[in-house]
Formats: sequence, structure tokens, C-alpha cells
Amino acid sequence: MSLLAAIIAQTVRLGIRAGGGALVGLIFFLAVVAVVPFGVGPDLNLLSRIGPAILWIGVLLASLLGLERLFSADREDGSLDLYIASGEPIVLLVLGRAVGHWLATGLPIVVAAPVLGLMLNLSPVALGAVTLTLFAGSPALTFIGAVGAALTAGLQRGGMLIAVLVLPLSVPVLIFGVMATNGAVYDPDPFTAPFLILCAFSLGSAVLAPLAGALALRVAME
Amino acid sequence: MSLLAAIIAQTVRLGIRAGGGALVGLIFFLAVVAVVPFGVGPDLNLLSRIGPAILWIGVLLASLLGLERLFSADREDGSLDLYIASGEPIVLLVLGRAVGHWLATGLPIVVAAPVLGLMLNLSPVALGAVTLTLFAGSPALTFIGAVGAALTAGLQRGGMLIAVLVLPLSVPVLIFGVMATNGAVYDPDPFTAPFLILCAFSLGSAVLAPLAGALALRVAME
Amino acid sequence: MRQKPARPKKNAMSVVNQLANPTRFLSLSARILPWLAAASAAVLAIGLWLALFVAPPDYQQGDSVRIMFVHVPAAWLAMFCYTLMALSSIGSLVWRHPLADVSAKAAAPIGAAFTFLALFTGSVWGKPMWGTWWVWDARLTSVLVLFIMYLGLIALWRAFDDPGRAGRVAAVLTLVGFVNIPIIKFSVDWWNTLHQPASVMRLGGPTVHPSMLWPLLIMAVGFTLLFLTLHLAAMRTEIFRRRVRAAQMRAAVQPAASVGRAVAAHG
Amino acid sequence: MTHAGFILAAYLVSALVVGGLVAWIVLDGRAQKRKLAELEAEGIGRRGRGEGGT
Amino acid sequence: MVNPVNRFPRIRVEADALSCTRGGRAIFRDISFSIGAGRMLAVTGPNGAGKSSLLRIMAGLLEPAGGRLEFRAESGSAEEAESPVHYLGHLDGLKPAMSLRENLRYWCRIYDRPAGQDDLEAATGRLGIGHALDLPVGVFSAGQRRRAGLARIMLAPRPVWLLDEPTSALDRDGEATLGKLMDEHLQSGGVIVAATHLDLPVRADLTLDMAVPA
Amino acid sequence: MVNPVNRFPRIRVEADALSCTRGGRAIFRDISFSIGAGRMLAVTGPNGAGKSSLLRIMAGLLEPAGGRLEFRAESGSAEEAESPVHYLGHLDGLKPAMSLRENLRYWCRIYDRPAGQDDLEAATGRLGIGHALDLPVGVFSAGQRRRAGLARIMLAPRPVWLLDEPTSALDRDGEATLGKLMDEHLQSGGVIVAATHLDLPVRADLTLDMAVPA
Ligand code: HEM
Ligand SMILES: Nc1ncnc2c1ncn2[C@@H]1O[C@H](COP(=O)(O)OP(=O)(O)OP(=O)(O)O)[C@@H](O)[C@H]1O
Ligand SMILES: Nc1ncnc2c1ncn2[C@@H]1O[C@H](COP(=O)(O)OP(=O)(O)OP(=O)(O)O)[C@@H](O)[C@H]1O
Ligand SMILES: [Mg+2]
Ligand SMILES: [Mg+2]
Repeated sequence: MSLLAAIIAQTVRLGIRAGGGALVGLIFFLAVVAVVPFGVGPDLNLLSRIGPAILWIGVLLASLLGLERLFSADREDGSLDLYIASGEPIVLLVLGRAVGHWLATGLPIVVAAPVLGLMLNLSPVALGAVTLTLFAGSPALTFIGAVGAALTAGLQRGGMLIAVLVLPLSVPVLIFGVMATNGAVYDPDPFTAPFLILCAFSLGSAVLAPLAGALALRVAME
Repeated sequence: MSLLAAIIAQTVRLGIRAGGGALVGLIFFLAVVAVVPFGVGPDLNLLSRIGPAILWIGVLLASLLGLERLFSADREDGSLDLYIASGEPIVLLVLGRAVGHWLATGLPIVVAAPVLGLMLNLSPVALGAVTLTLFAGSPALTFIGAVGAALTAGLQRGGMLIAVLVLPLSVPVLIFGVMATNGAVYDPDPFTAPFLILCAFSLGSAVLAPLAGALALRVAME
Repeated sequence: MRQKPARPKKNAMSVVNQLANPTRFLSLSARILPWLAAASAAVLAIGLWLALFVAPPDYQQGDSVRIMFVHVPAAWLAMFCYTLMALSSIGSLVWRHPLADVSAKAAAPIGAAFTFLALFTGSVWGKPMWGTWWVWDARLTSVLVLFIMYLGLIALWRAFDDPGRAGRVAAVLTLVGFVNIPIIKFSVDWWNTLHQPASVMRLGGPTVHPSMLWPLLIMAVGFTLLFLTLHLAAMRTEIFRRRVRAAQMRAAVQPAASVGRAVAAHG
Repeated sequence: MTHAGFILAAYLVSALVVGGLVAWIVLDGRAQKRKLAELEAEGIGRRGRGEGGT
Repeated sequence: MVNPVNRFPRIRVEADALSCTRGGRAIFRDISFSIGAGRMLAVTGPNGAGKSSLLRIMAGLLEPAGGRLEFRAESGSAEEAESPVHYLGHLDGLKPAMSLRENLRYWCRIYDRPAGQDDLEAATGRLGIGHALDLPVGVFSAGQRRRAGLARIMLAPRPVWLLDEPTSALDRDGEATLGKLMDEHLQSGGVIVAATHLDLPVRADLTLDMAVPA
Repeated sequence: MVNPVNRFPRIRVEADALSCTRGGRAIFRDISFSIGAGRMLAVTGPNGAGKSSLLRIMAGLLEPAGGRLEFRAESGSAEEAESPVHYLGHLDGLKPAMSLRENLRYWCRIYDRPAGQDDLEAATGRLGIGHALDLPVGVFSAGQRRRAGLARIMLAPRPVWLLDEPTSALDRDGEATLGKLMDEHLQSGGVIVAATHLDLPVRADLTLDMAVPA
């Protein structure tokens, strides 16, 4: 337990420290969301209709791209070697890093989402719904992304490759996230079912992703 | 001239070789564009309306994120040192790397765009227009992005930071790209003027970006 | 003991050179700072009193026009601050002026804060006036882009651990951004005039009545003084931070500069 | 006053942001000065054997 | 906590016909040795002979392509749950953005040997980096970084030390300290396996020369 | 093309009161020397003394904080447009994904000295990596990589060689080859400045010992 706490604490600290990725992730999210209207046009009705989707895609990209250095940094500075040589289970390393990353990067983005939602002219209900679903679903994105980060730990060109590996896996999360949000806003659509599925994704990936990630790191060692 | 050709050729070769970024960039583009319909919902009219914007935003993200290693690889393996010590102008290195990167990564994405446009229910005219405007405008994105890559060459965590630095600067390209596309499709809107401006952006950035990038590389040497 | 690099460019500008001495800057700014702080407090107090209690409500906008007295100065300073950073960047790239780096770095968070204030007060004003917190209007989006540029600069600064390198790299970005701002403004203008829904009200409105103009101008002066105070104080902090860093490095790595003399191999 | 809530919010947040900025700059300045004094007390201040720096 | 005797079990390390393949290429084969508590094995050989690869296998970082490797408790003491090895490779496993103190604390928590203020100061002081405890490791010179890696090993006693080119980046004084640390470790019943192509500050009891077969 | 005499102008390198500041810290000051064609300067000193920094200044990779550095043609020959220096640092400037042949070709084009098949084979053959011409450089061992860096220098003759720890990663045989190459370069009127803390395979004519004053 102390081991896991140590890993999480270190990850959070490295993230929010100068040079860490937490701030950059937040600004990236802001920039991506702000850039969309320049393409789509300033029509507020249209924006409020696709707003939840924009926010979800923004969170998706920000979480995936920020994961780039999650394990490759450990590999490059040798701490992955030392951790493995220490004999502690790699699963805990993956779990701790993922949780820490979500706390440092994912959570601030979720908190910032409603502010950006205002700019996309979302209704108060939609704002609440999108924040709630992001809160429930973004851990799944981080966990899935962590598997990608573990797979690419040994490679130079991390960022985009992670996204490519992981985007297909994250699409279901995205779909249910947007579905649940719309369910809360438009009456006939269901909210509870997709929301529960979203929570299930997060919980399931919290269990499975560390296992898969540990395997990937092990294999990438060589 | 032979110098520039050598740099361009090497960049293209490194890009399309296994482990290079060209394929990954293409897949990233596919993935990002394919994710949008899941988020927005399967409304074909809506999709065809915002289709050009989605394609443009996808190209924007794919070009920015792929630039991450453009100069940081040169810095890490020491070839930037050797190039500068060789006494040749750094401007040519930046120009060559940017052109090579566009040939290896940007061009395939532009070629793939109409295929994805089909999925977004674009009309034939819109398909042609979006391809043409992307062809004219994507070099500007690469050149502007190259400045960002040069600025962050000395840093470990390039990808997302480049995007953050460069997204605000690329807004004009995006605006005129989408505007020209819509101009070709919807009758009252103008096409020629925004299209010419787009071309001007590409040409202008081809001149200015290498200068700024060379300055950034030079200044970051230390 | 301090050794000045013999740079011909610098010798040509002896006035700047004098100010380039951080120690001189520190003593000078220490003397100015209290006065500047007092002045900004006084002017702001007068301005606030005028703005909140003296200025009449607008015949169209009612009392909400009072938001203008913070909104407009904040917006002006947001732009002024970026201009200052661009000038400092020229200083640090062309003359390698050590204070120019410091000035640009110290200004960025302050500029970001004022830009945020302009955005926030604008939104809060927009809700009663336009019925929405945000529209993708040309001027608003330009300010938003400016805000993102400030944040990007701050992130870039934080990403380097060597302040000298960070300063020069950020200077390049600041200048590139400065060249781009007119382009962004102009393209956003055009973008918006093409697509703008008719419902959105034009900014500016009727020409400002003197009873509002005076409080506005006084508030603007107050904000400018406040900005200068904060900037000066932040610059001092930044100089101290660099001295701390340099001292720590010296302590950790190597006590003093090496010297050496070439000698012929014996025999 | 009409729109009192909005006006209050605007002025309050402005005060908070400016106040926060002032507090940050003052506290940060004090912290750096203190650190420098500590280092100088240990004899490794800028008038140590080294030179240079800003 | 820093009592030098019996902080760890006495262990014998045995390798039997180990072989190693990397990237589809056979690096070495048929490496066997056996080394008991309080003794040191030096692994030598030209560049690319596979010294580092052997150490990585022993640290559990590489799978051997064949053969057997065993860490056996010499006294019949119960099996320990934790791994018996400390690995000191080319990389030091320190986070550049964190201070030396934070880095060492982190590793102590990973090794589950909570280190007090005093332990940290004693270990780093001995290695001549005590004054740098609160500096970010990123500004360290290569030699200081190496010393920080040694401090990590000192803080959590384990019986087997695997040292890959331990003297690299150390100046004369650092080498002397390393020699003393290695001596003490052997004295208290530890095992050292060190790969090197330079002289080591401590005489090895056994040498494994990994020449490339002609 | 590979005619060893007069492939480049005879050059004298002069440094006058050079000083260097990195990260706000003074690294060295008052470094002066003058070295003519056919001679070699060895730069020595402890870790962190600033040897590499001096070489980087000479290669144009760092701005000196003060002082003057000059490459002067000894014979009154016209000013050359191209830079007179070759720099061999810790990094070899090779793209891991490309073959040795492609890498060398690339540098020859950058240096504007088109190298034929034969030149490539001669140079790499001499350095013992001729068989690896078509292997990706990524799989090279550290020593092979170093040799590839030397091949790059051999293929494009330039008068001033700046070598930073040139023997590092080379085994005995590689060191001997390096010694021969350096000798030939000096013989044909080149200048060598080599930073090292080990012995060099060639006796230096001049030694610059960089140290912190007591
Ligand atoms: C988030 C929303 C807003 C932003 C980002 C914003 C931004 C700006 C900027 C940058 C300026 C300075 C322009 C210049 O001096 O050239 C400005 C001035 C001004 N703004 Fe806003 N504004 C916003 C909302 C509003 C609203 C809702 C109103 C009133 C209905 C308003 C009224 C004014 C007025 C009266 C001026 C000064 C007159 C002038 O210089 O043209 N603004 N604003
Ligand atoms: N990841 C890898 N994939 C494939 N081959 C590798 C890998 N790492 C090392 N090798 C090869 O394995 C061989 C042995 O490498 P190793 O690092 O063990 O040598 P070493 O004896 O430690 O040499 P040195 O004295 O240079 O440290 C080398 O020829 C090297 O090219
Ligand atoms: N990028 C940098 N920023 C700040 N300081 C640096 C930087 N690079 C090196 N230094 C410092 O400059 C000093 C000299 O470094 P340099 O690499 O020149 O030493 P060296 O004599 O080559 O040492 P070595 O024998 O270890 O190669 C060192 O104290 C080092 O910490
Ligand atoms: Mg080795
Ligand atoms: Mg060196």
C-alpha cells in the first residue's frame, strides 16, 4: 500500500512540477476545444448541439497525448530497470502511474470542461451531464492509454503512436460518454444505462489495464 | 541545392521507413476523423455540413502532432551539432526538414482526405474542394508547426507542447481553408479570395518559418 | 570581479548597458516601487469610487455598464502587456540584454491574468446584455487566442530548466506570435463577418458620455500603474530566483571558473 | 442597482485575481530573498568565489 | 537499521550454462560460475562481449536464452519474499526534476526501508553529495549522479550487488569511497558481481573473462 | 580525391582570453592558446572543468562569453567559404534507422564532398566496419558507432579536427587505428584539438590543462 502511495505521489508531483505535463494538458484541451469553432463556424445552435462531443473528443486527445512519457521516461532514466530489479510487482507500477496521471492531468481537465462548455453554449443541464460523464469515463481513457504508453515505452515516437493504438479502444468509451450526456439533455434518450456502462468501463479498465500494461512493459524490456 | 535535396531526401526516407511517422500520422488522421461521427451522432446532414471543418481540424492535429521529433531527433543523436559545425546555413536545414516532412506525412493525409470525406457524406464538389484547399493550405500548417518543433527541440516532452504553441498561430489557416471549401460548395460565398489567401499563407510561411525556426534552433543550442 | 563580455553591440548603447546591470536595477526599483504601489492604490481607489458610485447608469444598459470600468482597462492592458513582452524579446534576442529576459518572463503571468479578467468580465457583462456568456465574435475570439498564446508561453518557460535558454526560445515565440496577431485579428474579423448571426449585438455601442469617460480613463491609469508595480516586483523576484539558482548550481557542481594555460609538451 | 449580481461578480473576481497576483508576487519574492540570504549565510552566495550569472 | 551484520541473509549465486540471445543474435553461451557470501566476481571482456547483458539477466531484466541461475540462501534461512539483488547500471533511475532527497525517499519507500533524515544525511554525506540533497538531480554532473545511485544502494541493504562499470564517471576520490563501500559489503557477507573493462578499486576473488570466441 | 597533401589550407588556430558561461555559471575564463598547422593540442582537466565546452565553442556550437577565437590561413591563401572544422563529440550524428552507407552518404552531401563507392569502402574498411556498411546504425555497438563517426571525418577532409574524448568506447585495436589517422592528419598539415582525461594514442605538441584555481 505504501508502495502504491509512493508511486502515485511521485507521479502527481512530477506532473504538476515545472516541466511536467499537467499544465500543458490543460492548455492543450483549451486550445483544441477553442479551435473547433473556427472550423465549424460560430453558429451557437450548432455548437451547442455538438458541444458534448467536442468536449469528449478534446478530453480523449488530451488524455492520450499526455500519456506519451508515462513509462518511456521511466525507461530512459533507468527507473524501470531498478523497479523491476527490486522485485516488486509491475502491475502496481502501472496502476500507480495511471492513477497519478489521472489525478494530475485528467481531473483538472474534467474540472475545466464546464467552463469551456459555457463557450460552446451548453445548457446548464448539459454542463452538469458532460462533467459528470467525463468524471466517470475519463479514468477509463487514462487506463486504456496507459496500456498504449506501456506498449510504446521502448519506442522513440511515442505520442501519436499511443493515440493510434488506443483510439480504437477508446471509441466505446467515447460513444457511451456522449450517449449518456445526450440522454441527460434530450428527454427520450436514456441516461442511466449508458452512464452505468461508462462506470463499468472505468472500473473494468482499472483492473485489466494494469495487467495488460505490466505484460507490455515486461515484453518491451528485452 | 544538393544540400537541400539531401536533407529533404533523408527526411522523407526516415519518415516512410518502418518506425517513421508517416504511416502513424495517416492512421491518426483516420482515427480522429472516424471518431467524430461517433461523438456527433449519425445525422448525415449535420455531418456533411461540418465535414470540411472536421477534415481540416483532423489535418491540423495530425500535422502538428507528427512534428514532435522533427528536430529533437537531430538534437538527441548529435546531427544538429554536426550540421551547425559544418557551417552550412541552419535555415536550409529547417526548410529541408519541413518540406520533407510535408512530403512524407502531409501529402498522404491530403490524398486520404477525400476517402474520409465520403464517410462524412460530402458531395463530390465538396470532396474536390476540400482536397484542393488542403493541398494548398497544409504546407502552411507544416511550416508553422516546424517553428514549434524547433522551439521545443531541446525538450523531452515535445508533442503536446508543440500543439499548444502552434494551434493559436494556425487559426488563420484553418479559417481560410474552411472558408474556401465552403465557398466552392455554397454559391453566394466566395472561393477565389480565401483560396488565394490560403496559398499566400503557404508561400509566406515557407519563407518566414525557416528563418524563425533557424533562429529558435540557434538560440536554443547553448 | 564581474566580467562583462566584450560585445561591440553593447558598447554602442551605454545607457542601456547601465540599466542592464541587474544590481543597479534592483536598487533603483527598490526605491521606485513603494511610490508606484502607493500611486496605483490611490488612483484605483478614486477610480473605483467614481465607477461604482458617481458614474451614472447607462440609459440602455443600466447599471451593468459599471462592468466596463474593469473590463476595458483589463482588455487594454492585456494587449499592452503582450506588446511589452514583444519589445523585451527584441531586447533579449538582439542585445542579449539580461533584464529583457527577466522582463518578458515576469510579464507573462500578469498579462495572462489581465487577459483572463477581460474575458471574464466580458462574459459576465455579455450575459445580461446579449443573453449569453459567450459568442464567437471576432473581438472575443481574438482575445481568447491571445489568452492561449499567453498560456503557451508560460508553459514553454516552465518546460526549460535553464532560464537563459528558456528566455531566448520564448522570445522567438513571442515575436512570431506578435507578427501573427494582426493576421489572426484580420482573419477572425473576416470569418466572423461572413458567418455572424444577425442577433449578435455590435460591440462599442453609442459613443461614450464624458460622465463615463472620466472614470474609465482614471481606472485605466490605475490599472496601468498597477501593472507597472506588479511587473517591477515580479522582475525583482525573477532576478532573485536566478541568483538563487546560480548559487545553488555553484554550490553543487563547481566552485569557480576553470583557468588554464597551454604548455608545450616536455621534450 | 440593476444587474447587481453580475456587477458584483465582475468586481469580486477582479479583486480576487488581482489580489491573488499581488499575493503570489509578494510571497514568491520573499521566498526567493530568504533562500538567497540562506545561501549567502552558508558562504555560497553570489559573492562567493564564482562569478557571472544574472 | 544500519547495523552492518546480518542485515540480509548469506547468499550463494550460481549460474549454470547460461546463454543469452538479443535481437536474434547469440551474445554468449555456456557461462557458469558459483560465488558465495563475502566474495566478489569480476566480469571482464572486450566491448560487446556481453558483460552488461549478463548482469541484466542476473537482475531479472532479461530472460536467459538457456541455462539456470540461482540465488541460494547459504544458511538454511527461510526464503525471503523480496528480491536479493541491487542493480547499478549505466542509468541511475533518478528523476531529474526531483531533488536528491525526494529521489532517495522514493526508492526507500519502494524498497520498503523507510529512511529517516539521519540515514539520508549519513549516506549522502559519506558519498560527498550531502550538500546537494535539496538540489534537483537534473543539474548534477555525471559523477554526482553516480554517487546518488550508490546512496540508493546503501540505504536499503540487500545481499547481492550487481555493478555495471561502477567506476565510470567517478573521479579518484569517488573511486576510493566506492572501494570502501564494496569492502564493507563483502565483509558483512554480501556478494558483488561487477562488470568492467577498467581496474576495480577492490580485488576480485573470481574473474569471468568473456572473450569473444575467435 | 584522397590525395593526402594540400586537400585543405594550412590553418593556425588562436584563442585569446576565451571565457565561457553556461546556465548563468562561469565555466572557465582566460583561456588562450595558439596552435599551427601540423600540430596537436591536448585539453586535459578533471570532470566538469570545461573541456567539452571549449571544444563546443571552437565548433561554433556555443557562444563564448568573452574573448576571441580565430582560424587564420597560414599561407596567404584566399578565405575559404566553408567552415574549417570537423567536430567529433559524444554523439555521433548517425540516424539509427538508416544504414551506415546512407548515413555516410548523407554527411558527404552535406559537406559537399560526394563520396564514391570506393571511398566509402576504403574508409570503413580501414576502420574495421566495412562489413557493416548496409546494417542499420541502430544495432551498432558503442565502439562501432564511434568508428562510423571517424569514417565521416575521414571522408571530407577539413583542416581542424576537434575530438572530444576520441578514445572513449574504442577498444585497443580501434585506438591504434585512431592513432594512425591522427598522425596522418597532422602529417598532411592538419590541426587537432583533443579533449581527454585518458591517454591519447598520439603525443600532443601542446597541452592545455584546465583546472579550478586553488
Ligand atoms: C468575453 C467577452 C468580451 C471580450 C473578450 C471583450 C474584449 C474587449 C477588448 C479586447 C476590448 C478593447 C478593444 C480596443 O480597445 O480596441 C474591449 C473593449 C470594450 N468592450 Fe469588450 N469584450 C467582451 C465583452 C463585452 C461586452 C459584453 C460588452 C458590452 C455589452 C463589451 C463592451 C466593451 C466596450 C464598451 C469596450 C470599450 C469601447 C472600445 O474601445 O471600443 N465587451 N472588449
Ligand atoms: N537491445 C539490444 N538488441 C539487440 N542487440 C543488443 C541489444 N543490446 C545490446 N546488444 C548487443 O549485445 C552485445 C553485447 O552487449 P553488452 O552491452 O552486453 O556488451 P558489454 O560487454 O557490456 O559491452 P561494453 O563493454 O561496451 O559495455 C553487443 O554486441 C550489442 O550490440
Ligand atoms: N547545458 C548546460 N547548462 C549548464 N551547465 C552545463 C551545461 N553543460 C555542462 N554544464 C556544466 O559545465 C561544466 C563543464 O562541462 P563540460 O562538459 O565542458 O566539462 P568537461 O571538462 O568536458 O567534463 P568531462 O570530463 O566530464 O567531459 C560542468 O560543470 C557542467 O555541469
Ligand atoms: Mg556494458
Ligand atoms: Mg566532456
